Amino acid sequence: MDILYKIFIEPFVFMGEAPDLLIQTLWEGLVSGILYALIALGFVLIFKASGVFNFAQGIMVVFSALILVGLYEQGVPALLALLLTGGAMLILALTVERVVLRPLVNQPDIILFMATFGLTYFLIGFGELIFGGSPKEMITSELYLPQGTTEVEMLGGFVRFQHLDIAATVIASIMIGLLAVFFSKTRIGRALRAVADSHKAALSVGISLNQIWVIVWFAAGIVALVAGIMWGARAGVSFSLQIIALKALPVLILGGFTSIPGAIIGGLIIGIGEKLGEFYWGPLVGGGIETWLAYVIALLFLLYRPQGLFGEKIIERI
Amino acid sequence: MATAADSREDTFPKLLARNARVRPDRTAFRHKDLGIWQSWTWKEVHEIVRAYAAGLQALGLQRGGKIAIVGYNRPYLYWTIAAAQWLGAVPIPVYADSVAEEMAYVLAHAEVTLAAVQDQEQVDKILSVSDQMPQLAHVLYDEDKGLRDYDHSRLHSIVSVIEEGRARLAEPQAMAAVEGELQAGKGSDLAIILYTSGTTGRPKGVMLTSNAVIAAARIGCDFDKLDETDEILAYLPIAWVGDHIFSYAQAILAGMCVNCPESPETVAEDRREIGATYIFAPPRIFESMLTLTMVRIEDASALKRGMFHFFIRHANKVGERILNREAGIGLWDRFLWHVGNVLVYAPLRNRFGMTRVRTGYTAGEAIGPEIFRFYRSIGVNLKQLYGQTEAGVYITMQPDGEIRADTVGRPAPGIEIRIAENGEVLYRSPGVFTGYYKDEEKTTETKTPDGFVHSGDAGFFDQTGHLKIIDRAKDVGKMRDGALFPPKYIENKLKFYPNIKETVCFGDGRDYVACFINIDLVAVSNWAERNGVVYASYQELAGHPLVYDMIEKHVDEVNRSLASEPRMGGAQIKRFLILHKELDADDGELTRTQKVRRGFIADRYAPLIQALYSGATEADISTEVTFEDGRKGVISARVKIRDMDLYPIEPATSLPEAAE
Amino acid sequence: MLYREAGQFKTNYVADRAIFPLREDRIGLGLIVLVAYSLAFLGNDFLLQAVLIPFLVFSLAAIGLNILTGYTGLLSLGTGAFMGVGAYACYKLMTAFPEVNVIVWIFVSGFFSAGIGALFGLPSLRIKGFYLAVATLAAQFFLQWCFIRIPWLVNYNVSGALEAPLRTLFGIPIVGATATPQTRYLVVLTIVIVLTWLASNLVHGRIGRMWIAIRDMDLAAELMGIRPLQTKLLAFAVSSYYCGVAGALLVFLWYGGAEYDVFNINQSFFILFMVIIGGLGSLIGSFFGAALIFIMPIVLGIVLPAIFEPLGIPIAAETIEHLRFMIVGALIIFFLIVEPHGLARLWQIGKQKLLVWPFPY
Amino acid sequence: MRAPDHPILAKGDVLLAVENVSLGFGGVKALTDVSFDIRKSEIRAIIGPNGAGKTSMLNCINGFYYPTEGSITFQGLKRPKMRPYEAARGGIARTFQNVALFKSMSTLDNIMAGRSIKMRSNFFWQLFRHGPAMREEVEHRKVVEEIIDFLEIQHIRKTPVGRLPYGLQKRVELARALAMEPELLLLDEPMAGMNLEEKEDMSRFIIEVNQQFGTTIALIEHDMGVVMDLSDRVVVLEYGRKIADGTPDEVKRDQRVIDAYLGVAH
Repeated sequence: MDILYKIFIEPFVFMGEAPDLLIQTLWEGLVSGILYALIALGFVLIFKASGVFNFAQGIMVVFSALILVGLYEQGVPALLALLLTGGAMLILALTVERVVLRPLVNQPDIILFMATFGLTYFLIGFGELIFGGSPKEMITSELYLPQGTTEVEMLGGFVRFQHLDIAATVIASIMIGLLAVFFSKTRIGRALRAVADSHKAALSVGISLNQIWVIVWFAAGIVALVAGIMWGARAGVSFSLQIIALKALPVLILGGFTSIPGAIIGGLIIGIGEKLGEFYWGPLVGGGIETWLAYVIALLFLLYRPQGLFGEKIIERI
Repeated sequence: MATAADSREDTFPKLLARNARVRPDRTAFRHKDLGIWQSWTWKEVHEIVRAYAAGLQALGLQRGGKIAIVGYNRPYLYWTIAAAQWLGAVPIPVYADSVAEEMAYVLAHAEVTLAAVQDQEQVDKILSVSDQMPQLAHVLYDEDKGLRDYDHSRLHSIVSVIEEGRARLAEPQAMAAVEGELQAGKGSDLAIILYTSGTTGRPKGVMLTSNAVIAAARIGCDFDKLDETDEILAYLPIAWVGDHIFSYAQAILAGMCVNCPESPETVAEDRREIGATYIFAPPRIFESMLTLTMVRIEDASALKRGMFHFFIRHANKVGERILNREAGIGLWDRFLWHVGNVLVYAPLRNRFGMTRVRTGYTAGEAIGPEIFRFYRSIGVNLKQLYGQTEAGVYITMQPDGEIRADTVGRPAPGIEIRIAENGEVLYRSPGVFTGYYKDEEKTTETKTPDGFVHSGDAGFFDQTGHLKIIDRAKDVGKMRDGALFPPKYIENKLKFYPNIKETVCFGDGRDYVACFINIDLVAVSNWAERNGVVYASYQELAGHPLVYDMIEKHVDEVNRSLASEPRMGGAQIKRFLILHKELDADDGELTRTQKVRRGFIADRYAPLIQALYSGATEADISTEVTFEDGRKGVISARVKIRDMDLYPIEPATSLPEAAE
Repeated sequence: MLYREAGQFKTNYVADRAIFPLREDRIGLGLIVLVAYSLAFLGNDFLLQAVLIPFLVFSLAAIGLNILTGYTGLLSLGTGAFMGVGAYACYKLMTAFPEVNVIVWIFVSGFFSAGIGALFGLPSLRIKGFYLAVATLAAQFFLQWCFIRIPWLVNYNVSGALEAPLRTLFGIPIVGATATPQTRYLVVLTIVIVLTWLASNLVHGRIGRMWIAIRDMDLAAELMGIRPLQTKLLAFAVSSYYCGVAGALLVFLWYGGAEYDVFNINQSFFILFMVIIGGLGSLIGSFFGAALIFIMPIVLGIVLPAIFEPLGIPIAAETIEHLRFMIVGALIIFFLIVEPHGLARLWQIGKQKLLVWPFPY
Repeated sequence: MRAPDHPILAKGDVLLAVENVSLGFGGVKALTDVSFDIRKSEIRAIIGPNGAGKTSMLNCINGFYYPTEGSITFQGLKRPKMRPYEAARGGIARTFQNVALFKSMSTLDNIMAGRSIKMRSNFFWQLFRHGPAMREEVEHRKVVEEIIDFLEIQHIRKTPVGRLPYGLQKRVELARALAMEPELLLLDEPMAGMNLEEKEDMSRFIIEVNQQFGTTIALIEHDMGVVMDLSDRVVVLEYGRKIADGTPDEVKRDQRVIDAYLGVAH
C-alpha cells in the first residue's frame, strides 16, 4: 500500500503543494519538448519525401554544430560561419543524394535505413577526424543569443526562465512555423507533399525526384543546424548529443512519421512527460529514468494506438 | 524348389529369381517419385513380380497370351514384362507417344488380351479405340490419378492386381502353380515381340526368344564387363529394342540397377542425380547437350569463355589419345589436360551427369565426328555401335583403343557379317529374331535360308576391318549423269552443324542435288538473339534472309567437302530451301524414333520439290498439321529458294568396292 | 567446379532434407571445424584473444539477432541490452552457486535473457517495422538503466563492474584472470559450434518455416493457422537466448570483466551491422558479418599506419580510430549498394557458380 | 482430416451460413446485410462487379475482418470474433487475389508451411532435428509430395517461388491451401491473369479437389464461363449487397444480374 501511495498519491500531493516547482518542471519539459520536436521534424521531412528513415538525423545535428564551432575557431566571423555551415549542409545533401540515395533507389526500406546508419558512422568518423573528439562550447553570444536568467515570482515561489531557453523556444517555434508555411504555401512544398502521396504526382509538378531529395535533405540539414545550436548552447557540442537525437524516435512514434503537427505534439508530450516523470517519480527508483521514460511512454502508447497519434487507422488488405 | 532346373537360367524370370537369391539386398530398381528415389531390392522385385504373375493369371493371362505395355519407363511396366514372361505369356511394349490409331493397329495385330499402361492419358487412348480391339479384356494402370470415376469393371490398378496375386499366393497350392509356371518356361520360348515403326508401311512385330535376347544381352555384358555395381538410367522408349536390352535384359542378367526418371521433362536432371555408370543415348541427345553447352558458354564471362575454349581445343588435340592410353603424349600436354580436367572437363562431365560413366554408347544414326570426339576428348568413354531390332541390337561394336567416329567398329562377338553384291550388310548370330509376327512373307524376304539377315544398310569394311555404313541400301541412288547419290551421307554432313536440325536431300534420277533444311530452333533463336534478328514465329525465323545467309555458308562448306571426296563431288547441293515448319512425327513426317520419312515428305511437299527443279526462286506451300492437343489445322507459307555455286570435282579415284 | 553432384541421389526424405545434402559441402564444413580447432594450437595469444574469441562471440550474437531480424523480419535495436541480461544473469548465478560448473550457468543465463526478450517482444503483435524498433529501444535504455541502478546485479560491487571470478572446467581455469586465451578460445568455439548447429536445426525445420512465413507474408501466415504472437515471441526468446549467451561469453571469456557500458546502444548497432552486412536470414552470413565488421577495423589498425607512416605522415591512434569509423560507415553503404542481401548472398552465388561451372547458369 | 469436436456433416448439409452480415470501414460500407450459405461438398461461386465486396466477404469468413453486424456459422458453431489462425485451425483455407506466397521459400517449403498446423513435435525435438521432429517432417513430406504430384508441380519442387511465373505461383498457392486439408477452401480469383491453358488446368484441379477429397469450395472468379462451368451455386453481390443467389442457370437468367453485372462488365 505504501508503494501505491508513493506512486499514485504523493507526487500529485507534491505538485499541489509546490505549484511553482510544477511550473518550473513543465517549462523545462516544454523547452526540451520543442527541441525534440525540432529534431523530429528533420526526420519527418525526409521520411515524408523519400520514405527513408534517416537515422543520421541525430548526427547531422552534431555535425552541423561542430562545423559552426570549428569554423569560428578557425577565425571565421560567427555569422559568416553560420552561412558557411548552411553551405556545408547543402553539400552534404547533394553528396548523400548522389552517393547513397540514387544507387539505392527502389531498395527495401530497411536497406535505406541501414545506409543511413553507415552515413552516421561515416559522419562521426569524419567529424572527429577534423574537429577532434573533445566537447566544444557553442558560440552563444557571438550568434547574439541571449544569456542569463529571469526569475519570476509566482504561486508562492520563484520560477526561473533561462533566456537561452526562451530564445530556443521562440526560434524553434518560428522554424516550425516557417516549415509549415513552406509546405503548405510554396510550390516546392506542395511538390514535397505530393511526393509523399505518389511519385508520379511529384513529377507532374515538374520537379525531379532527385531534386526533391536534395531539397529535403538540405532542409533537414538546416533544421539540424538550428537544433544543434540550441542543444549545443544548452549542453555543449559533442557526439554524446546524438543520444539526445535518438529521443526523436519516440517523438516520431507518438506523432507519426509523416505528420508535422504530430512531431510537435509528440515532442511536447515526450519532453514534458519525461521531465515530470524524472522529477516526481524518478526518486522512487533512484533517478535517471529520463534515459528510458520517453521510449516506454511511446511503447505504451503504441500498444494502445499502433498507428500513432495522427496516423490513419491501418486497414490491412490482402 | 528344383535347383537343377533353376541352374538353367534361360528366361528372365528365372534370372530374376537367381538375382533375388544371389544378391537379395542390392537395389534393383529406382524410380524418382514423390521427390526421392524410391528403391526396390532384387528380393522385393522378385516377390512383386511373382505376385504380379499370380494376379495376371487370375485375370486370365496364360502361356502364349499377349499383354501390351504402354507408357514411359516405370518400374511397374518393366515388372509387367517380367510377370508376363513368368507365365510364359508374351509382352508387347508399344511406343507411349503413338497416336490411338497406331496403337489400335499394334494391339489388334498382336491380339493382346491385356494392356498395362502408365496413366489416364494412355487409358483414355486405349478406351477411345477399344472397338477396334474386341479381344482386349482388361486394362491395367500404374498411376490412378484422374481415374477414380472411371468404370472399373475392366480397369484395374497394377498394385491391386499384385495385391490380388499376393492374396492368392498365400495358398501353397497357388504358390506351387505359379512357381511351376516359372519352371515351365524354356529358353526357346518367345520372350517378347517388339514392333518396329519402320520407315515405310505398317509396324512389323519382331519376335525374339529368351535365348536370343539373353545371347544378345550377354554380348554387351561381357564386352563391357557389366556387373551389379553398374547403374543405368532407363529413359528411352521401352518399346525400343535398345531400351529392352539395356534397361531390362542386361540389367537382369548382370544384376545392375535400373533408374527410372520422374518424367520425360526431368531426364537431364535425373541423369545428373543418378550419375549412371552405363549410358546409352541416340546421337541427337549428345548433339543437343553439346549445342546447349556451346550456347550457354556464349553467355559466360569472357575470361571463362576463353578458358573453356582453350582447354576444349587442347582436349581436341590430346584428349582422345589420353583416353585411349596411347603412348607418345608429351608431359606438358598431359599436364595441361589434367589442369583442364579440373577446370573444365570434370565439371562438364558432372553437369552432363557423366561423372561415373564407364562406358557410353550411341547408335541408331551416324554421330557427327566433332560431337563424338568432343565427348571422348573430355574423358567420356563414348563408343558407337551398329545394331538392329532384328539382331537384338548388337551387330558391330568398337573395342577399347579402336574407337573412331567414322566407323561403327568390328563385328560383335559371335556375329558373322557378310557384305552382299549390292553392298548390303548381312549378319548372323544366336541373337537374331525368329521372324516377324504373322508376316511369313516379310520374314523370308529378310532372312536367308542359312540364317543371315538382310540389314537393309549399305556399307563396307575399311582397311582396318571396321565396318563403315553409308546409307540405307535402297536409298543410295544414281543421278541422271550416273553420279552416286547417297542422300543420308549428305544429310548427315549438313546435320553436323548445330543450326541445322533436319534435312531431306533429293537427287535420285535428277540433274542435280537439292535439299530441304529444318533449322534448329534452340541454336538459331539463340544466334538470332545475339545478332539482333527479330522474329515472331518459327516460320518468320526460318524465312529470314540472314538465316538463309548463315545456312548458305554451311551448305557451301558441305559442298566443298563433298567435292574433295572421291565420287561424291557430283552430289554437291545446287539449290536449297529452309522449310517453314519443323518436321514432326505427329504429322507423319518423321518416325517415332525421329527418322525422316522420305517418300512421305516428297509427296507432301511436292510443290516445293517442283520449284527446286524448275528454277523458280520461291514457292507457295500449304500443309495440314496436327497440333499437340490433337487438333488439325493448315499452315501456308511462301518459301524462298537459294542457288549455290558448285566446286570443281576432283579427279575421281576408286571408291572402296563395298560401298556400291 | 569443385562439386560432383552426379551420383549423389537421395533415396529417403531424411537424406533429401539434410541441411548439407551435398558431400562436398559436408567435407568443407568438416575442414572448417578442423581448422578452427587447430587454430587453438597454432595461433598466438593476440590472434586468439584479440581476433578469434571476439569474432566468435559476435558471430553468436549476430546469429541471435539474425533469428529475430533476418528470419522473422522483426527489427531490433536492443541486442546489446539482451546480451547484458545474459552477462548479468550469468554473474549472479555463478557467484550465487559457485559449486555448479560455469558452463552450465553460461547456458542457463541465456534463459533469463530469453524471458526478458519475450517480454519486450510482446508489443510485436500490435506494432511492426520501425515502430517495433523503437519498442526495442525502450528495452535497450530501460535495461541499461537497470544495470546501472540495481547494485544487487553486481553484488554491490562499489566499482559497479562485473568481475570474472576464477572458474574451472576439469580443473583447468576457463574463466578468470588465470585462464589462458587458448582454453577460453576452445570453450567459446565449442559453445558457438553447438549453438550454431542447434540454430541451424531450428531454422531448417517447422519453426524456421513459420518464422520465415511471418517475415515474408505475415497475413498469409496467420490465415494458414500460424499463430503470430507465439511465433514472434518464440523468435524473440530464441534470439535473446543467443544474445544472452553471447553476452556472458563476451564478459567472462573475452573481457574477463566489464561495466554496464559494454551493453550500450552502440553495441546493438554494431551487431545489427553484422547481420545486415552478413546477410539477413543466413546463419553463415552472421559469421561473415562478424568477421567483416569486427576484424576489418583490426586490419585497418595494422594496415593504415603501415601505409601512411612510410610516407612520412605520422598517424595518431585516435586518427586511426576516426578513420575506422569513416571506413566502416562507407563500407556499409558500399555493401548495401553492391549487394543488399549481404555477404551470404555473394557466398551463395559463388557456390552456385561452382555448382554449374563452367556454365554461367 | 477433421477435428473430432465438430459435428459430422453429410454432403449437402449447410457447412457455413452467413447471416445478415454487414461490414464497414469508417464511413464506407463494404457489405450490407448479406446472407447466404455454403453447403458441404459443393462449389459455390461469389461473383460481382469490381468493388462489390467479394474479397471482403471472404475476409469475413476466415476471420480477417470481423463483421460489424450479423453472424457467421461454421460447422454448426456460431462464431464470435475469431482470429484468422483460429479459422485456419477450424478448417478454412484460402488463396489470395494477389498471390501471397512466402517468396523466399521453395515450392516445397511453402507447401510444408501449409502443414504447420498439423505438426506437433515440440521445441526440444526441433532443436535436435531428430526423433519425433524428423519423423514428423518425413510423414508430412509424404503428404506434401502427394499434393505436388496431384497438382503436377514436381519440376519446380525446389525452386524459390519468387522466381516462378504467375500461373505456377497460383498453383503453388493452391497446393499450400490443400496442404491444410481444409473443410472449406476459399479461392480468391484463382484464374486471374492466366492464359487459356492455365485456366483449363486450374479448373480441372478445382474439380478434382472437390471430387476426390470432397472439399467444399467457395470461389471468386471473373471469368463467367469458368464460373458457370465449375460452380454448383452462385451468389451475386453488387455494391456490398446480395442481388441474386442460385444455380448458374438461375443466376444467368436473373434480370438484376444481367443489368448489374453481365451487362456492364462484359
